[in-house]
Amino acid sequence: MAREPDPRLQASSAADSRFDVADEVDEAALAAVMRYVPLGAGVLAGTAVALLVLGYLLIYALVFIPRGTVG
Amino acid sequence: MGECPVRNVERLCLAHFWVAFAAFLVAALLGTWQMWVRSPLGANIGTPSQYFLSVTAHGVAMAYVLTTFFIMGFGYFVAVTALARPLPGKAWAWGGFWLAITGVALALWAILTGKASVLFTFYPPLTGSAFFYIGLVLVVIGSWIWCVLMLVAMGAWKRENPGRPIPLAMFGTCANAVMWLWTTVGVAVELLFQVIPAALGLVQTIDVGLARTLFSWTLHAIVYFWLIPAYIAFYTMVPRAAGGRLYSDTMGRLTFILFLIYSLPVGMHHLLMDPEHGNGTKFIQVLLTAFVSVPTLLTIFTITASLEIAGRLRGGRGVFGWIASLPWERPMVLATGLGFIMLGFGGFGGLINMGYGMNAMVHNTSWVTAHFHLIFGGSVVIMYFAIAYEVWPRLTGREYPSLTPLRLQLWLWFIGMMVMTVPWHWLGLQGQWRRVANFNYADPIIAPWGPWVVVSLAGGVILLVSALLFVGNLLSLHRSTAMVVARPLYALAVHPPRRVPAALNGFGLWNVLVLILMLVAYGWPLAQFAVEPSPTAIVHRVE
Amino acid sequence: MSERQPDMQERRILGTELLWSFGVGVLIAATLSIIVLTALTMGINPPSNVERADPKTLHLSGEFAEHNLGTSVAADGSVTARIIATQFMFVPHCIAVPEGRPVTLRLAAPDVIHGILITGTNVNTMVVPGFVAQVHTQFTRSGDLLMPCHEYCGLGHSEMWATVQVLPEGDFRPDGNGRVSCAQR
Amino acid sequence: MTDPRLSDPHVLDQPWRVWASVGVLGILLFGVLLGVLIIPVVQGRSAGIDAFTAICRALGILPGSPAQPQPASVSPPTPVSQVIWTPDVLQILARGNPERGRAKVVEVCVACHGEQGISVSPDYPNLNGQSGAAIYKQLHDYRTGSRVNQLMTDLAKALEEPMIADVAAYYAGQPKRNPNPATLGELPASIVRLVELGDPSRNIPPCAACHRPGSGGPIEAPILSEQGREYLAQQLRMYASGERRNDVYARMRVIAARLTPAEIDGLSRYYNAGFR
Repeated sequence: MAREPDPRLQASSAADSRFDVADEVDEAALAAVMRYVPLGAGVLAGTAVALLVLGYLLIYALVFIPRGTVG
Repeated sequence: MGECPVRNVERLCLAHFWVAFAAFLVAALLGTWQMWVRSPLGANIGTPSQYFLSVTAHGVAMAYVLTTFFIMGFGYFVAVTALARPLPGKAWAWGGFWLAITGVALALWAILTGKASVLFTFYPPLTGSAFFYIGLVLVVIGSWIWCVLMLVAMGAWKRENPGRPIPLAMFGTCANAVMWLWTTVGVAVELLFQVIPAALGLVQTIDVGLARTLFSWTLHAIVYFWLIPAYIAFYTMVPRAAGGRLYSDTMGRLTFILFLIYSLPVGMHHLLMDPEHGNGTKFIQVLLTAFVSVPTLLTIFTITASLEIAGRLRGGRGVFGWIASLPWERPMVLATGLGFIMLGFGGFGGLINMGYGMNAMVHNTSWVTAHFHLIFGGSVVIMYFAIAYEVWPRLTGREYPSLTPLRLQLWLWFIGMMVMTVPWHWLGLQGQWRRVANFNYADPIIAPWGPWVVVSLAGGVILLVSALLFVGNLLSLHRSTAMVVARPLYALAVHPPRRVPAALNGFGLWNVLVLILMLVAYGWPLAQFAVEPSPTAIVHRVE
Repeated sequence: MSERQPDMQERRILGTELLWSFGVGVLIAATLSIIVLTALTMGINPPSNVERADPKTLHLSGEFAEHNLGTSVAADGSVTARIIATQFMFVPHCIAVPEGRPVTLRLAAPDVIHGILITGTNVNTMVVPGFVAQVHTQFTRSGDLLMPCHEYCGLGHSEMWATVQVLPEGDFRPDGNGRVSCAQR
Repeated sequence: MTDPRLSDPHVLDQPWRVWASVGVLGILLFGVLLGVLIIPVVQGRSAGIDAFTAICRALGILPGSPAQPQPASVSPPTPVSQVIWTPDVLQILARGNPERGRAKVVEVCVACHGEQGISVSPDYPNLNGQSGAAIYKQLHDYRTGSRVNQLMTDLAKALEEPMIADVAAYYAGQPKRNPNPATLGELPASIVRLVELGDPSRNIPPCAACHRPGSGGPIEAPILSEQGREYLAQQLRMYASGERRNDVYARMRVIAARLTPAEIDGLSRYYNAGFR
């Protein structure tokens, strides 16, 4: 379970109001991580969504249209 | 600090959650029974009246009771913990709760006595007992009280904190409340002016085209009313549970606003195959439906980025290294991963459903059943589980002895849902149609469906086991002794918002845009029934 | 961290979100473009026909009179099948249609909401009392297909289905007054 | 660094208001343009339909699809029953007065149908506890010749509409003699299954789906419990042969033709025993 938040962090952390409770994320580590961040998410989410739309287009052309017109 | 006001709404939230999960358990049982009866194993078991009574009860419990009570309970919890102030008008909250309970009792009595086997999406001119409809109206009125309380709490907080951005969790809850007030207009008009007068015998006929169009107004936006609590969890709980930060707070606000705008004018894509509307109005619906996928696609990117932050902070390397290093042992993180997979499959099903002419390939087949079981039954309900697991210790002051049964329950729900719904996609393309009490497996076209129906039955059984385990997990918490260590709940953004434009802190502008969208999308389709009313049909009473 | 750097990082975050939104826009455009393309070139629409017909007097009407139901070939060669969807039966029970020729199905319900789909084809429509449902299609494969009622219409809903016989071009022969009925197999 | 102008949320708002409105309304306009103008007109041109008609069809002002010609149909009506269930007919039925009905029953109907609706011979149906709408429809069909019976045709012609409602209300009020029959014992399970589940393979819906009161089935479907066994079997045979043809859209003719004689006999005994 989370140890008592380090008072030193309390000062420099982004949470400066009583609604944002401080967390154990170290700002320096966060800044380092933020140099890479959306790359992994972009590739993962991007391929997933692109696959979905590709699947949609394939089903439209290869399953829907051959079954005959509708209108 | 942020947690102390919880005592203020502890009993209120638990009451709502227990009603929701009790209805959920009964409905899960009925769902599995239906899967058995319609499979080759259950041939000639049960009669059509029993089957359609069960389908009505399964629909009402899952779509109206589980959802409305969970959302209200979760809303009260967020209003108190996110705003760190006691709930204004708590007596009204209990009033709304008991009003909704009476509504559920009325509807349940009508269903169980077989006087309301018209399914949860009512098919006028089939008309059930007036108690059924009046019961559902009371549930809706109870939820309206919740909406007002959420907006009052937001208003009070904004007066106390001028110029400050509302905490994201509360912003999402209020967006949901505003959207729900818009949403219920359609079904309220249909019930109060068409169906209830017919059920009471005041009128003998009903304009079916108008009734279906009014119901479609509610039919789609209601699924976003169910879905938004899961997205509140994605944005405000998952980043902290994974040990990271929320990638962008602005995207969270934009997502809830886009849901408010685009979920309302698209209801008529449920009527793509209806004869009472022209192709033009249907194409506008398809185009707007394409844009209702934008908030979901934004969320997938933003939450995956937030998880990437957490994964890399825990030492994940390379493009995908952060996935393995995420704390999958925590229920909220596991539920999000499984939920996103089901959201992917369910979203794919939805893409095909909205394909304008392509809807003809899948309308009212098991493909559609697979779509909404995967999205609502899958990703939304698994997040309901995760939210319940996160919120229960704060409400009961006790900690789980171990997280293993929680993870097992989430895995079982995911596996059961996939095993049940993947065959349905295949069966739907073969033409398996919906709401069938017993199939004629001797028919050469239906015979090959048999084995697949048995496979989906197996999925149904796994889901039932998971549902029982879920309620067991919550009950075990009430008995466990360990006191909870106050853990903060809501995530921090990488850049917590200091000043936010008024447009991202309130709903004035967006209500105007919703009004314009509704006028264009639903204006003519509804006005045509005033210009030239469709010939009415005789009421067929189900008692 | 100095105050200036976070603003630059915040703008970079919004930049990535905008890039993602642009990608989403491209995907949505792809999704809609195939719909618009096939609508313009092949006339693919969802079946719509805002034609009012009073369900209470449907059995007294001319078009949906009992003897006029089933498939009929008009003088100009156009094939139209008229079907009644009523509580718990399609009339006629078996509908003969040609393969590879445009066919129009016209359905009406005198009592409650029904709906049809023909397995393996794109024929699908709701049959709403008060309107005549109409589907224009072309059958691409011959054989016996199943046409169930796919919308809940009462306790007999599960037993409500009809057969559609897609006859190869040679076997689809209208009789004297242009009617075609199912081959008894 | 923070510019005071930026700190006021309303000033920050300006771009949001503009961009949001432009974006949302732009998409909406694009949708309307495509859906109601471009697609219908282009589809109409390839199907020989002028632009105005195509747009009206796309909006649902005119029937038909913008992409297909509308089939014409001209054929004479050949109704098998003139009964139309309109609100005023239902109103008349609802206002049926059993006392006035009893007076007419004693004067005319009692000879064959008995005062409590128990018929004197197997050829005449029992009417006790029968639904008002069912009685109304059969009497109306006798009057219009949709159903023929040498006795009933003249009698029905003599009854005015309100009187039909009174007679129907009277007989509907007569109690069932054996409301909950003891055992199903001697009835074969196949018959009970036919009533409750129908037979999907032969496309036969469950009898209960229409004939059980409160099933949400057709309004004119008669209540069969305690009906004469011989009368029921005879009517099913007449439907199967087509001799009786006042069932709208031939539903009973089609079902009766699919029943085997054993099933006709079994069903008649099931309902004669008083089951619902």
